[in-house]
Amino acid sequence: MEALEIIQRRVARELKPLSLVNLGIGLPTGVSKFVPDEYSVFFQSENGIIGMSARPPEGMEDEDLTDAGGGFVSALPGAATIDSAISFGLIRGGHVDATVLGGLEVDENGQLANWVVPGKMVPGMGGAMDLVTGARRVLVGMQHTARGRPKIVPKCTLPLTSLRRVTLIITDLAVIEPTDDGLVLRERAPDVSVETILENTTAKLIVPDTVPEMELSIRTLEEARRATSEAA
Amino acid sequence: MEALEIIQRRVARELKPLSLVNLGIGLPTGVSKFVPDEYSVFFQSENGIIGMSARPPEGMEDEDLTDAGGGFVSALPGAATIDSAISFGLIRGGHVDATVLGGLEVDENGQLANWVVPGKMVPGMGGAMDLVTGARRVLVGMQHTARGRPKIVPKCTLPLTSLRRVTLIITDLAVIEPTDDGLVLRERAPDVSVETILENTTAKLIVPDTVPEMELSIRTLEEARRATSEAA
Amino acid sequence: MKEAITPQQAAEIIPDGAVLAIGGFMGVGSPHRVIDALVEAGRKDLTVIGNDAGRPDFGIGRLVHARAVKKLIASHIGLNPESQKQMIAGEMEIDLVPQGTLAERLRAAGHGLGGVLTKTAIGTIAAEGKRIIEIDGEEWLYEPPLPADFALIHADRADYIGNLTYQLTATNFNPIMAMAAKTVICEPRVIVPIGVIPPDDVRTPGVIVDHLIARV
Amino acid sequence: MKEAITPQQAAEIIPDGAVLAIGGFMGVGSPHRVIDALVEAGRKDLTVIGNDAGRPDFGIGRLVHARAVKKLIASHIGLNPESQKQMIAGEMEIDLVPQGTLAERLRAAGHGLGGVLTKTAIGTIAAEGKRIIEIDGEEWLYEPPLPADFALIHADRADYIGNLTYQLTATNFNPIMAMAAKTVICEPRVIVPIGVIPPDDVRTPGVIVDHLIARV
Repeated sequence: MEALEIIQRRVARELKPLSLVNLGIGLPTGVSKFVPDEYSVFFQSENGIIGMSARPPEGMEDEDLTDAGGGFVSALPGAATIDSAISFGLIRGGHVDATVLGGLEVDENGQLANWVVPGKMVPGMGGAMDLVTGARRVLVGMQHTARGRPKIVPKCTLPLTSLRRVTLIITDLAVIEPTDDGLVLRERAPDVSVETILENTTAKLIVPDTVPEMELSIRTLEEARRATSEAA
Repeated sequence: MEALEIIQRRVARELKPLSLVNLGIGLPTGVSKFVPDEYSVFFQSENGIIGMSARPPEGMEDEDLTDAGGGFVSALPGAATIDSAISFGLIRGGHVDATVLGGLEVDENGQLANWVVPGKMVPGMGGAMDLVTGARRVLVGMQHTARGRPKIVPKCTLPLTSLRRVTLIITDLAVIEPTDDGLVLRERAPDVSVETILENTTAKLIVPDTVPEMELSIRTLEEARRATSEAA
Repeated sequence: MKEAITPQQAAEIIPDGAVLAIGGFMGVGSPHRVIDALVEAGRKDLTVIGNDAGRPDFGIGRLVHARAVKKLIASHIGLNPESQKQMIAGEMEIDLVPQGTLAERLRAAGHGLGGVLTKTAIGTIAAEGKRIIEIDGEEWLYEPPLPADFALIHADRADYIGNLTYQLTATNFNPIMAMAAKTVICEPRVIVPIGVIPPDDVRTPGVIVDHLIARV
Repeated sequence: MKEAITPQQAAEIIPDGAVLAIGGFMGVGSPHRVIDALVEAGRKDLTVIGNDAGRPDFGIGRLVHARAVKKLIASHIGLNPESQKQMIAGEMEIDLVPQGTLAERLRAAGHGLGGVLTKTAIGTIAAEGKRIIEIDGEEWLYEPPLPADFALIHADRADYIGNLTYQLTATNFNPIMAMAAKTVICEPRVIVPIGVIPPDDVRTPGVIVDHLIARV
């Protein structure tokens, strides 16, 4: 399985049926492929829609219906349009159950940097700072390393997106949970050893006695309900 | 002419064609009777409508279309419904051109008291504090005296509605403009002498050499346009 | 996706002492059947946030009349003599808040903001004891967010996701309160199938609504 | 009641150096014909408030590309390399603001509020030099209102009063900016007779709209 698919499948298992979820542009957007329709997860796009769905068939696009990257999307039955003030009211006000975002770095405090590489790439924070600060659960989905360089580091060298500790870090190698005590290694990707994870991580990781392999199958609605209500 | 009609007719002459106007409950509401439809003044009711009009014929009332006192009203073509946050955003944000409010007292600072008589009558301020603080022009329309007791006083004895100086005081006896120098007597009601006004006012009034009689006729659209663009 | 419940079931969810934001303006756009159910269930010690005290037999006034309200946070109580009586007798605490400030305080709670900075009420008795924050030499009154345990709101149409539309002046505080409460209970005039309300007509997105009251 | 004007007439109203709030999100829901007219008229030294820098040939990006913008206040410029180039060369000042904060700062300006208290950006470089206000032991970042001289917005339908409706994600910042500017210029897709838009469909009341752009 490709790295991307591992991350997206594992993130998808975190999403709760009937919840409101914001997916960042890029890798996070692809998570929706692994979320069955019957979950009735409401995907918010911060540019102003709840109930966003996939790109429509060619010729059926609407220039007024796009995601936060400007790409064409469609709306599910029961979708709702909102303006930018309400969209971010939902985000800051704790109404968004989960956000999935990419990362440039995450550190031992569980703090995320994902919006700027000073002097090189200055895209701006867009909605990321509001999302990381306000969403109930912040899921970082990213490659474990970038061109061989570890992205889970002792201390972020890039400017932070928020002081808030993220909820979970999901990579192609591992699932890591930031806690009061530090980063805890919760799961490893199929056929990936704890040693490999440690070699590719400069941050200190707390390694429990057993580190199970990630489950990557898509849960049935009933399984998803049970699993996510335990987690919440 | 009755006191009420004098006040309402004179207030109506202050209203600018095409402007957004909020009328308080009671005397102020009646001002609209003297504002020709062709002015296209937009009446806001702070409970959530712009483009409010008179009570509909019996049997055509709608329980969801009321003014701020809970009375049935109708909506003109082009009316707009708004929620309470936008309604008061318009008021505080300076988008309301004029508000007409009743008064219990106005003093030499041009400050208004109109929402509470401690220990006796505690209705609450409703939207009055926002209106007096935020509307571009604040027109106080009230009887000059209450049971013979002057209401235009040196210093309000009742709790203020706002620190803001009102724009104009219009009574059944006079038009008085609060200025940096104090209260200036601008006009007197038909057949009312300056002496009568002074006798019924405990506040110090600045009396110019000439104090013309109020005009109470209803202006044509063209006259209203000219007069109110000069005033603004 | 949301099973409609009865007003009685809604009243059972709400404990004595709860903080309720109740929509409506002089009872217009209030959730009357839920209010009646609370009265019938004998709820007490409630803190009620609403625009006004309604009338003794209508809107929030029904709760006041039933002595279910310990504290009322509102902008106006003038048309309900019972409220004034209970206030003067010290039986009900009343916190009077300017209407625009009330709307923004509720909105701040629902939108994750730290409070409201307004000119309204500065220098009046309604600002006594409250914090003034100076910004570039200008004074602003700080008013804190006003969250509720439950929002009890009225709507015109709902679908079974909970998407809501409002009609005319029955809109008022309802959409703002829907954002400001942990649990949102809505009494719509009708419930329509999912997909019937166009996305641009939705004023309150259904994901934040917890319970719908079934039609009579 | 409002005579529709051409984009060229709109551009004539707007002087060099003006502060413009321009609606749209990656150009979706932007007033493209007014933007083009500003470029053709050779406007310069503009301060532009908008969600993003669009793309070089689309939305706000067209103004950036024409070097009409002295300062850009936006949340995102990543899809317009020209913006990054001009910023790094020191030719255009860029003030990056979190998207939710941008929306609330515009709203505060339009709604008569003294600013915004948010948790967003606290402790990051986006909060450097900014005021922190402590409330009950909690820290909030203070962000000032963001008013504009002109709002240049897009709408779906307008009537001749200026009442506006928006469609789907073309809504975004448009209704918020309409409240935040001294002069509001709207480019609707169509203009319909007064009375055609139901009161509950209006998202921006016409009284605050100053000019409508006529159809092509």
